[in-house]
Order: sequence, then C-alpha cells, then structure tokens
Amino acid sequence: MKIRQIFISLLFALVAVSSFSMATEEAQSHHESNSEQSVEKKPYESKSVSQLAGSFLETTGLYAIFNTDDGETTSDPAGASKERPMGAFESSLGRVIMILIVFLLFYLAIAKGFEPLLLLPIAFGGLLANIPLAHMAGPEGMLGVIYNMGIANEFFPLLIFMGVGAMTDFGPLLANPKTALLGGAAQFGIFGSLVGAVMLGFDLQSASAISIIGGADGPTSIFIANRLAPDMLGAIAVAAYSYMALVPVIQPPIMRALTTKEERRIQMGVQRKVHKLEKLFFPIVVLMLSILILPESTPLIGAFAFGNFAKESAVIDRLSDTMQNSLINIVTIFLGLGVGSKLAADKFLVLESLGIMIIGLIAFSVGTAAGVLMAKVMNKFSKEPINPLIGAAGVSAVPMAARVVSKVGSEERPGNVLLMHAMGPNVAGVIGSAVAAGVLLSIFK
Amino acid sequence: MKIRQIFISLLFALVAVSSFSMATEEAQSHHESNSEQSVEKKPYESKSVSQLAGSFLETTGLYAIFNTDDGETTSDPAGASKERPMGAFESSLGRVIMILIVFLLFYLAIAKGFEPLLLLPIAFGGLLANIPLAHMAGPEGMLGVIYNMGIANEFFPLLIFMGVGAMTDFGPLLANPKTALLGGAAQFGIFGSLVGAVMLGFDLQSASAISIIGGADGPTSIFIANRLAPDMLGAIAVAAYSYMALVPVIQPPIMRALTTKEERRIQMGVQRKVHKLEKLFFPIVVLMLSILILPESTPLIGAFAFGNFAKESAVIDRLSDTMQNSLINIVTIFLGLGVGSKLAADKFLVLESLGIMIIGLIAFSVGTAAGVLMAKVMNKFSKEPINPLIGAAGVSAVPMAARVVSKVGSEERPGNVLLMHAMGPNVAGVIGSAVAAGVLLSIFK
Amino acid sequence: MKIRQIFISLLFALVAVSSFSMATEEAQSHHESNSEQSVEKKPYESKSVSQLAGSFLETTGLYAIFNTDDGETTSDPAGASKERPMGAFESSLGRVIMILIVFLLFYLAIAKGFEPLLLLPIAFGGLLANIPLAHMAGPEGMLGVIYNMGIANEFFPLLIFMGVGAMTDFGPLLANPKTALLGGAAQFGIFGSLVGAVMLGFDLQSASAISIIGGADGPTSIFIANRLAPDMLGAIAVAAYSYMALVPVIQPPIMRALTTKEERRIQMGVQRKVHKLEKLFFPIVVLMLSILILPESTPLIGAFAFGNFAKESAVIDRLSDTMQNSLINIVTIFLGLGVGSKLAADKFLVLESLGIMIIGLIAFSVGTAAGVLMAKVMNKFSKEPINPLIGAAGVSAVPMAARVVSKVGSEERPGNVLLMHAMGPNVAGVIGSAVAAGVLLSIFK
Amino acid sequence: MAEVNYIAEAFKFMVLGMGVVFLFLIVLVQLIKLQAKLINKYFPETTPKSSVTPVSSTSDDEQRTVAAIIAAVAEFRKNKS
Amino acid sequence: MAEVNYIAEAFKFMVLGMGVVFLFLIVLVQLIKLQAKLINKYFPETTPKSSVTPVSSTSDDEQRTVAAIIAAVAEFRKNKS
Amino acid sequence: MAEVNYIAEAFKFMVLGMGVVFLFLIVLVQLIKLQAKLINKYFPETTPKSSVTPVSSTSDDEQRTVAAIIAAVAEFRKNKS
Ligand code: NA
Ligand code: NA
Ligand code: NA
Repeated sequence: MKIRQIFISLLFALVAVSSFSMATEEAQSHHESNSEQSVEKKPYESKSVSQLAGSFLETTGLYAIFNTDDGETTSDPAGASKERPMGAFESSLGRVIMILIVFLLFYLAIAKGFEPLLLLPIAFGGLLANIPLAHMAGPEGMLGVIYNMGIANEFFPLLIFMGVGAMTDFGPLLANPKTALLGGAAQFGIFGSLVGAVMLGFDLQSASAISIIGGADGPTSIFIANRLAPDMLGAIAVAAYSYMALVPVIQPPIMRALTTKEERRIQMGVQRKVHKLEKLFFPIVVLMLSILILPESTPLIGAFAFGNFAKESAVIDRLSDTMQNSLINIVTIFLGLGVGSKLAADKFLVLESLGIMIIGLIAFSVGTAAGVLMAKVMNKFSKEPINPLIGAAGVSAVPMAARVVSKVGSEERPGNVLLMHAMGPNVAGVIGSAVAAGVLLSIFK
Repeated sequence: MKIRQIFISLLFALVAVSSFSMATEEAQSHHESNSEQSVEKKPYESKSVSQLAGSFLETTGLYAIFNTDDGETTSDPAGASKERPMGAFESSLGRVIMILIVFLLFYLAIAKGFEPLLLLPIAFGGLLANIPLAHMAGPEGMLGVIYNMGIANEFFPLLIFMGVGAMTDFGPLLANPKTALLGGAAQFGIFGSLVGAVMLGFDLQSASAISIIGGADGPTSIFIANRLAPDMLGAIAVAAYSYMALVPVIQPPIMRALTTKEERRIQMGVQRKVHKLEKLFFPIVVLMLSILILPESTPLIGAFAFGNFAKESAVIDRLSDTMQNSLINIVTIFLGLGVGSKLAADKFLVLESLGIMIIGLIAFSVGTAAGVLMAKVMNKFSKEPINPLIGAAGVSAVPMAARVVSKVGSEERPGNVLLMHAMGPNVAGVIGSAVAAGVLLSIFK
Repeated sequence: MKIRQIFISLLFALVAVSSFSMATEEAQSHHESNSEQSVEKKPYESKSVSQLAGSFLETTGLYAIFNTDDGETTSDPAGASKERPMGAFESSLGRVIMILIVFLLFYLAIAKGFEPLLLLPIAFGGLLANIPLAHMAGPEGMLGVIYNMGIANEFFPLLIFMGVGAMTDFGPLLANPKTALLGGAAQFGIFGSLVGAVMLGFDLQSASAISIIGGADGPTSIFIANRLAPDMLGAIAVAAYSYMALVPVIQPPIMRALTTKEERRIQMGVQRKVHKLEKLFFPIVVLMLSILILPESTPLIGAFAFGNFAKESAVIDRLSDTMQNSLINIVTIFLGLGVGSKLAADKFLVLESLGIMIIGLIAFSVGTAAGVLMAKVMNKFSKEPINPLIGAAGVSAVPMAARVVSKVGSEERPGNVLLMHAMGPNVAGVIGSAVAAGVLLSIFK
Repeated sequence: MAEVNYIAEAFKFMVLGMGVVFLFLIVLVQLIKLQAKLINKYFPETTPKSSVTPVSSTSDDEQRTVAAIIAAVAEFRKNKS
Repeated sequence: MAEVNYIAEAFKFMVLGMGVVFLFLIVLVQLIKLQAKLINKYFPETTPKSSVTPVSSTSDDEQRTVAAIIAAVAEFRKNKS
Repeated sequence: MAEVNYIAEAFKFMVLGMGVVFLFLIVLVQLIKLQAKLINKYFPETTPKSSVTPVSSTSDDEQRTVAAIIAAVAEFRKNKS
C-alpha cells in the first residue's frame, strides 16, 4: 500500500513537472508583469542576528507596554478615519487595568455563573482588543471584521432577538393579559435613569442610550447604543449583562422593602388554558400594533415576532429549531466578541463608563420598584388577587427575574409557585422595552 | 455569598474610580478632539410635552399611511441611487393591499401547508418590507443587509442548491436513465411560457426571467431572476413557490385529460440495483458535461454537484450533514426574508406581477402536459412499459410532483407504486431546468 | 378542498387585479423613469436560428478550450485590477491538467482517506475555478464571494482555529509539560525549509510563507500564506494538507532510521492527574505569554485560546458545542472552496508550485527528524524515560502524528501505548508553529 | 439653544415615553382579550393545551429523549438474549 | 432594430433551448449507460445496495426519531403483555 | 541591497525563530509547573479527574450517549423492581 502511495506521489510530481515546464515561461512572464501590482514587498536589507533580535524586541508586547511613545494608534472597525494616536496611559497601564477587569468578568461568568453565555465572549473580546500592536479591533483584525459584519449594521442583535422570539412562550401573558401593564410600569427604570443620566451631565442622546440598560434586555441595549452612542457600546453592553446577571442580588431587598408579608403570601389561581390560535396570532398582533403606533420599534419587534411566529406556526420547525440553536449560538459567539472589542482601554477607560455603571444600577432598582408598586395598585383594584412580587418580573431579564419572583414568593409561603404568573410581566417587559426604545429613537430621528 | 458579590462590585468600582481619575483628563481630551468626527448630534431644541407628542405623532405608522405627501422614499438594498419618492398609492393603500396578500400567503403556508419553508419567511419579509418609515429593505435595514449579503450576489440560492444536492438521491435516475428525457420534455414549460410572456408584452429578457418559473425550481428561479430582471424577483419567487405548492391541484386534471385509463394503469417493473460508484461518479459526469456544453449553467450545477458529491463520497459526512441541516436552514431563513423584501408595494404592485402570475400557471400546465405526452410517445417505442403519468414529474417541484404521480397512479390501480419511477424524471427536471437557465443566460450575456 | 383552493386563487387574482389597475399608471410612470438606471438591457437584434446556434456554440466550454485567443481574462476575487488576459496554455491544456490534478486529489481524499474534510472541498473548488468563461473565482462568482467573505481577511482560518481549540484537550501536555520542548524542536521543519526555499531561489518573504508548511497545521499555513504570499495560497494549502495526510507514510521510516530498537521499546509511566483548574487557566496563560512576547501571533493563539477556554470553562457548553460542530463545519466547507479557487491554472501551474511541493516534503521530514533527535537528547538527561518516538509528534498534524507514534511504538512492543504521551508534543507543536508564524510576521511587518 | 434645561427635557421624555408604553400595552391587552373571545367563539378547542409550559428551547431535550429511547431499547434487547 | 418580431425570436429561443436541453440529456443518458457498463464490469459489487430509497429531506435525525419511537412503542407493548 | 546573501539571512531567521520558539516554550513549561504547584496547593481536588482522555470533540453525540446510558440504566432498575 505504501509503495502505491509513493508511486502516486511520483506520478503527481511527473505530471506536474511536465506541465510546469510547458507552463513556466509563459506563466512567469504574466506573473511577473502582474506582481508589481500585487503585495508590495519592501526591499530587504541585511541585518546581523543581534540587529534582528533587537528589532524583534521592539515588536514584543512587553516593549510596547513600557514604551508609550511608540506612535501606536487606537483601533476602530471603521478604519483610519476614526483612529487617533494612543495616549500614554491608554497604551500602558490602561491595558493592564482592562485586562484585570476582563479577569474579573471571567470570574463572575465562570465561578458565579453570571450570564456566562454573553459575558464570557464579551470579556474574551475585551482581552483580545487590549493586546498591543495586534490591532485586532481594527478593520482587518478578527474583532473588527466581526463588528463590521453584524454589529455596525445591527444585524446580530436582531438575529439574537429572532432566536429569543422563537424560544419565548407567550401563553402566560395571553392567559392573564392585564399583567402586561406590569411590564409597562417597569419601564420607569428606563426613563428614570434617563433623568439620572442627564443629571450626571450626559447629553440627552447619550443619556437615552444609557438609560435603555433599564430595559434589562441585551439585544435591545446593543441595538439602541449602536444607533445613539456607538462609542459607549462596550460599557452599555457590559453594564446591561452584568446587572441582568445581578438580578438575584439586586431585586429581593427592593421587593421585600416595598411589600408586606401578607402581600408576598398572596396566592394566585390556576391560569386559564390558551388556544393555540391565540399564540399563533399574538406575534402578528404585536407587530401590527407597533407598525401603526411606532414604526421605529419594528426592527426589534419584527425580528422577535418572526421568531415567535415561526415557532407557533408549527409548520417550519426545522427553521425555528435552527433559530433557537445553531443560528443563535453562532451569532452569540460573534456578538460577544464584537461587543468586547469596545472594551479597549481607549474606549472603555473614560469617566462615562463609571457613570454608566452607576446609572445601570439605578435603572434596575427603579424598574423593579415601579413594577412592584404598580402590582400593589393593581392588586387593590383587581377582582382576582395579584401578588405584588410579580411586578418585579416586569423588568424582563427573561427568565431570571421571573425565577427570582418565584423564589422570593415560595420563601414566604412554601409551595406558592408564582413562576408562570411572573412570566406574563416578564415577556411583556421585553415588548415594553422595545416600545420605549422606539420612542427614544423617534425623538432623535 | 451576597456580601461577597457586593464586595466584588465595590472592588470593581474602586479599581475603576482610581484608574478613571488617572485616565480621565487625557482620555477626555483625546475623546473630545475625536468626537467631532463621530456621530453627529443635532443641536437639541427644547420642546413642550405637547410639541413632543405632536412630533411623535408624525412618526407613527398611522400618520404615515394617511399622509401620502410626506416625502417618504422607496427602499432599495442598493441605496439611494435606486430609490425614488413614493407615490401616494404605494405609501398608503398599496401597503395595506400588500399586507393582506401577505396574510393570504400566511394562510396558504400554515393552514394549507403550501411550501411553508419558503413561503412563510418570504411572506414575513414582505410584511416587514411594507412597514412605513422603517426602511427595513434599505441598505441599513435588516432585509437590505440580508439581500446584499447573499441575494444580490446569488450566494444564497447556490447554497440552497448545494444543500438540495446533498439531499438528492440519483439512484432512480441511474437505474432507468432514459426517463431523464421526460425531465427534458417538461422544459417546454419554460420555453412555452417564454413565448406567452412575449405575447403579453414583456421584453425578451424579462420574459426569459419569468419563464424560468416553469422550471419549478426555487433556487434556479431566484438565480435567473436576479441576473435578468432583479426588479421582478419578488413576484417571480412568489409565483414559483406558490405554484410549486399548487402542484397537487394543477397537475392531476391535466394528467387525466391526456391519458387513457389503460395508460394510467400501466405497471412498471422493479428497478435494477445501482452500484455506489455510479452514484459517486454521477455528479462529476453531470458537471463535466455542463462545463463542456454550457459553462453558464455551472454555478447552479456546480453547487448542486458539490452537495451531491459530498454526500456520495461518504468520507465527509459531517460536512454533508451540515449542508443538509444547519447551513441550509440558516440560508433558507435569510433567503426567504431577503426575497420577501421585494414584496414592497412599490415593487410588487405593478401590472407585471399579474402577468407573472398568469404566465406561471401556463408554465406549470404546459410543462406537465409536455412531460406526459413525451412519456406517451416513449411508451410506444419502449420495450419495457412506461406509465405516461411519470412524465408529469419532469417539471421537478421535487419531491411533490413525484408524489402526485404516485397518488394518481394508485387511484387507478391500488398498489401500483410509481414513486421511484417518477423520481427519475423528477431529478432530471432539476438538471434540465438548470440547463435551460444556462441557455437563457448565454443568450443575454 | 380543491374547489376551496381554486376559490382562493381566484380571490387572490381579483384582489390583485383591482389593486393593480389602480396602481398601474402611477407605478409604471415611476418604474419607467427608474428603469433607465437599473439593469442595462442591450438593444436586441434579431437572429436566425442558425445564427443563434452559432453564437451559442461560442459560449460552450468546448469552444473556449480549443480557442485560446478569445480574450478571456483570469479571475481574481479582488476584481479587475488583479486580472489579466489568459495565456494560451492557461486557458486550454492548463485547465485540463488542473482538472486531472483535481481528480487525483478526489482519489486521494475518497479512496485513500487523506484528510478528506479539507482536501475534497479544496479540490472541488479547484474544479469550479478551472471552468472556462464562468469566472466563478471572480468577485461576483461563488468562490470569489466566499474568498472575500472569509479568506482575504483571514476570518475563516481563525474560526477553524477557534473550533480546533474547543476540540483540544491540553491534559497530556499539562501532565508532562517538558514534552512541550519536543513541539519546539519540530519547528526546525519550518526554519530548515525556509533555508531550503531561499536556496531554490524564492525571495525571503515567499520562502517564509512556504516554510510554514512545516508547521503541519492547516489554518496557520493559510493565515500566513495570505499575509506574506497570497498568490501562492493554493499551492501552500494543498501542500500542507497533502503532506499532513501523508504523515503515516513520511514519518515512520525517518523515525526508525534515527532510533535504536531499544529506544523504540522504552515504556513511559502513567501520567499524573491534572486539576481541572490547570486546564481552565492554561489557554489564558498561553495567550498572556504570547501577548507579552509576540503580539503578532495573538490572532492565531487568541482564537485557539478562546475556543479552548470556552470548552474548559464548562459554563457555555452550547457555544463550545457550536464551535466544534455546526460553525466549524460551515466554515470548513467555505474555507475549502475558497482556497480551492487558487487552484486555477493561471495561479497554480507555475514553477513555484513544484518548488512548494518539494519544500513541503523537506519540511515534514526535517521537522520529524528534529523532534526525534531532541527526544533522544532529552531521554539522556531525564530521570523518567522518554521514548524518542514521541518527538515525531511535535510536528503537530493533530492527532494523526500522535497516532503514528503510537502505532510505531506498539509494533516494537505490543501493548506499549504511547498515544497520550505523544499528545503533549502534538498540541505543543500547534503552539510552537503559531509562535514561529508570529516571528516570521514580525520580521516582515 | 444654550438655555435648554436638559433635566426638564428628560422629564418630558419620561412623560411621552411612559405614555406611549402604556398606550401600547393597554391597546395590546384589549386586543388580546378580543382575540381570545373571538377565537374561543369561532374555533372552540375540544382538547385545549395547557399554557403552563416553561419558556425554553425544547430541542436539546427532545434529542436526548430520543437518544435515551434508542439506548433503552438496545439495552432491553441485550438483556432478553 | 425596431422591426424585430419578438414572438418569432421567442420561438427561436425555444428551438435553441429545447435543442440544447435534449442534447444535454441524451448525451447524459448515454454516459450513464456507459459508466454503468464499465463500473459493473470492472468493479462488480458482491452485495449491491438497492437504489429504492426515497429522495426526501427527512434528515437522519428525524428518521432516527421515528425509528426510535416505533421501536419504543413496540417494546412497551411487549412489556405490558 | 543587491549584495544581500539571502541564504545567510535565512539562517539568521532560523536562529532568531528557533530561539523565540524555545524561549516561549521554556517559559511556558515553567508557568505550567508553577500553576500546577499553586493550584494543587490552594485548591486540592478531592476526586481529581484523570487527564488521560483522548483529544477529541466530546460533542453532542457523546453527551447523548451518556444521557442514553443513564436513562437506560434507570429504565432497567424500574423494570427489575
Ligand atoms: Na424590559
Ligand atoms: Na425543472
Ligand atoms: Na506544528
């Protein structure tokens, strides 16, 4: 067998030699005339080994970090027009700090389980973006290619939203539609933090971009940040996902502070059965409504409705499975890396980022409080009892917030399962945030 | 645990504060000098709440539909150079009609099961394309991004063809090769409808693009439409998939009218066994033949042959599985949405679309008739009996047409299974259409 | 049921007619004013059938192959600026020779099982690239679209590397870290063949691109070739994958010639257990080290480390599964076809390709020898015995080379399982090659 | 232009934004109720499904179930023989 | 140019097109027969596979699912009885 | 420039390249040893995993196999009792 293989190799070589010898002269002449235009090769000058080693040293990362006046420029996927010389801090200690922050994010994602599906790729993208000299976030680097492929044009967040739509069951909302209002109240988190951001000194457009963190919805945040304040995209995305991950820490104290023990012990009845046609029509109804009232929100709601409609139609299961699995996974990898490219020291280590972190915390707290208070009010006027805890699920952060509600509820009264009742406001919160996002976009159009 | 998390947050904030305070001055100065070039923010003028509400109203879809002189332009993935101000009809009633047509397509796809894998995404794309003010079919909208990614350059139809190739078994054709001629006769559907289209007043190039509907093959239709008449892509694709879905309605009456009861009762023998090397070599043989005779058809036949060769080689099953599953699913989602973007009122609601619908019906009928008649002739001269019904499968519409043949055949003589015999002309019809497409392309090159 | 469907069709037609009649005049006027800019249709001149047939003949592949002065130009994904008129040989016999070479590659991939996952798509891409008149490798052809999407910007090789990272287990390397040095010694294959290539007359930059074949690592080869010598990409990729496939033929004679029977019979102890935290930290350690020493290698090592980190973190299994399956499969299909586009006769049939093939063979042989000799030296100085055979695995070609080591070892002493001990140098060879690639890039920066 | 009170503007945005959000959701609630009434009137379901299924991707689970069934069957046959 | 009879042209296209289609398919049929003859002469298959498997897009997984379910149900009944 | 001896240059590249490769790997080996020492000191594993698992994609298939085996075993026990 080996002899046969060697024979084949020889045959291959022979065919090649005979054809090459014919081809060479002609092809070479073409080739050379052409090579002038192709890759420009610099004239090579001889160097001694120690010269070579010396110039090699200047290309090491260690050298780059300790020599801040080496004329390195920042990287931007849009290319040279958006790049500028790096500051001394940005190209040295700044990178180190960012890499430490990245390690903190790794710790939170892996050891604490904080939304690892996005935090880990974002953090890794941040690590790659802070490598000196490699320009991975530039238009020809891997992160820049990804950014231009799907973030600059908002394609990836919409695909994620499509996949989330295909994973979402609106049954609980359809069974008890008035809980949708709780998902509305929680949007005070957005507009409250808008006021807060303006107070901190952000201009109105940046403040709007930041405030959407209060929507507790990753793709919506990225979509809006990209439109209104692309320079802050990294900080906004990191804040959004970090606080979504912190929902089990942030929400319970607020929920307990605003409710009495009796309210938290309220039991809610069994939900009515939902007709499958209701589920089928629902995404179309939502989309038609947003077309009539708020076309600015239709990219988000349209993608979401398409995913949900594909699932509920039950005739294109192989497509809806793909949306929920291989497609959303591929896009999640790319979205994370691309967003992470905005964690470069020169983009992230600005005072704004600190403000964004602070406002994000306010946004989640205000949203939670508004949802709970609204639920208290509704409980007063409703025939059927409403446990005010479910208002907290209105911030979205699907399905984490609903689980937190269920957990807090069952602590007060073991066996009191609020999960399905909390899913209604939870998914309504997604729609509410998309509407709020549409309003903000329409203002700055 | 919670205390630890809060501690981490604090630590994070502290690191941030200390670094930010160092970074701020420098970074800000860089940032500001740069921000002039970045997103241009309009100077903001104060408005009262009622002014705000007023200008919000002007951004609603309701307002846009009832105010036709608002200067809205059409959307085109190619950008401003292909856009123009919208007509009054197009931006109001036209949209409403298109949305009703979209709902009809939803009904056909879901309730009637008409080729839902493509009709449903196409229809949803059409819905999104008709949203006022959102410009989702423009170069920066989701549909436009998809269109430019894979339809304008014909990449997606070729990937679909590759996947279909990986799903196709040429065994029945190889077992009884002369049935390939039935797949040839059915191409009269293409050229007959070309004559019809010219009679209706279409110019030769547009008529050629339309006539390919008679090939009963989605990717081929989209590929050719994109080359010869991109403005009609939406109508052509919708016609092709609609009539493919209507094959069980269109074909049986024609089949019965052209055959006698005795002919329909003809039984065909068991097919010979096919050597796996025949299957392995077949895609290469087809491709070599199309290289020699018709290079214009090689993008289509090449993609198809690659998929089939990948499957039959049996050494790259993980790639051929991917072609048949996650890759073709992802591309189908995108292709559907992208094609649907051509269902915008300003593109679809033209008299041509009606003509295209009529010609599509002619095309399928003529193709079916030609296939059946050819089979009758072959039956006269063949040693082994040929049931003329299998000629109807030559229009392709794989595997629907072959199933229809089998159904009609077993109605006349229960137990007469023609399915495998019909698969031969069925897959030959795919090749025949690709060849016909190549001829049309070569004429207009 | 059928009546209902026909009724629906009629309804559809009626809606359409009524709306079209309203829309026609207006839309037509818009349409026509626009159509001037759209697809330019040549004025059509009547032709007789024989004229038509005659001009059709001129578009056949047969005609194109026998008529070499038809002014056909070469194809290049970068477009017209890189294209030139084809030579007579290139457009006729050259194509035929390339197609024969492609068939040889098919044979090797399918019948011999030589790395079919990449050789088969590359070969098929080569077949498509050599089709006359179709320009599939041009900027508007399928191969050119793929090339520009992910090869010209090095995106696809990095995604492959990410997937390979997610598939790699560094456990054996961590258990016995000093075997990493064997993966270093094997890089003599790279630098030895660099010297050889310069001797054959290649300039330093081209020689560097070629020598990376000695890294025995596909994505690294493609990445470097694309940076340093894109015109030779096809030959380099084909050489790299061919010789990787030939590892079971090339390596054993060299391994036996350089070792004594006693050395080959050496048994190695059971490996220590590796803590899962070691595996988790390892990709980060490698990446940090390459950041400090060699930022030029971070695109490759960064992608690889991300994949491995995603897997070892164990919190984003759905993403790491996607990297290892659907994503790497899709990219493999595209990478193969795109690389294959460089097998066009006008690019591949130059004397350089023959040189590249020869140097590739030298590279693998030298790398193997260096690894084995290094292992012999280490065995002299090591407390624990080291079987010199495992040095051969240092060339990478994961996991083929490690299997060859295990096979040769068990031939001498049945039951002597060296596989796990060979995996250490095997994966170290991947890192070593990426480092070597970084050094070469930094020299020509 | 320089005298714009941005905080006041932000509050106006809040009024507009929360107004639109609630308008949207209130209309949506009414439409949901209306469609539930219409659907259950004209298409009464004989064996209606419970809505109490969790939000999740069912694909993985299903695949594992299948795998489990296959394995169980295989196991069974082995044991019989 | 203005006097071109487009319908006549369309018929000419039909002649050319159908001619090429049939030419292509006739040559293809001959090649299929030739390769079948050659392959079965030089590589006779001892246990040839039947070609009678349906062309369909029911991917492997689905087929396995069906097979698994059928098997599981069968198994179940056996165990009950 | 014309007088550059390219072969000598290539040998210099070899010296630099192999030097950097070995430097990199030697530092890496030391770091691996260091981290092994630190990790096993501060996070001693009670039931450590064997490192002797083959390099391969433990993709879906394997996970399904595992799931299947678990399910099969469970099934078995039910049937026995
Ligand atoms: Na929300
Ligand atoms: Na056809
Ligand atoms: Na290597």
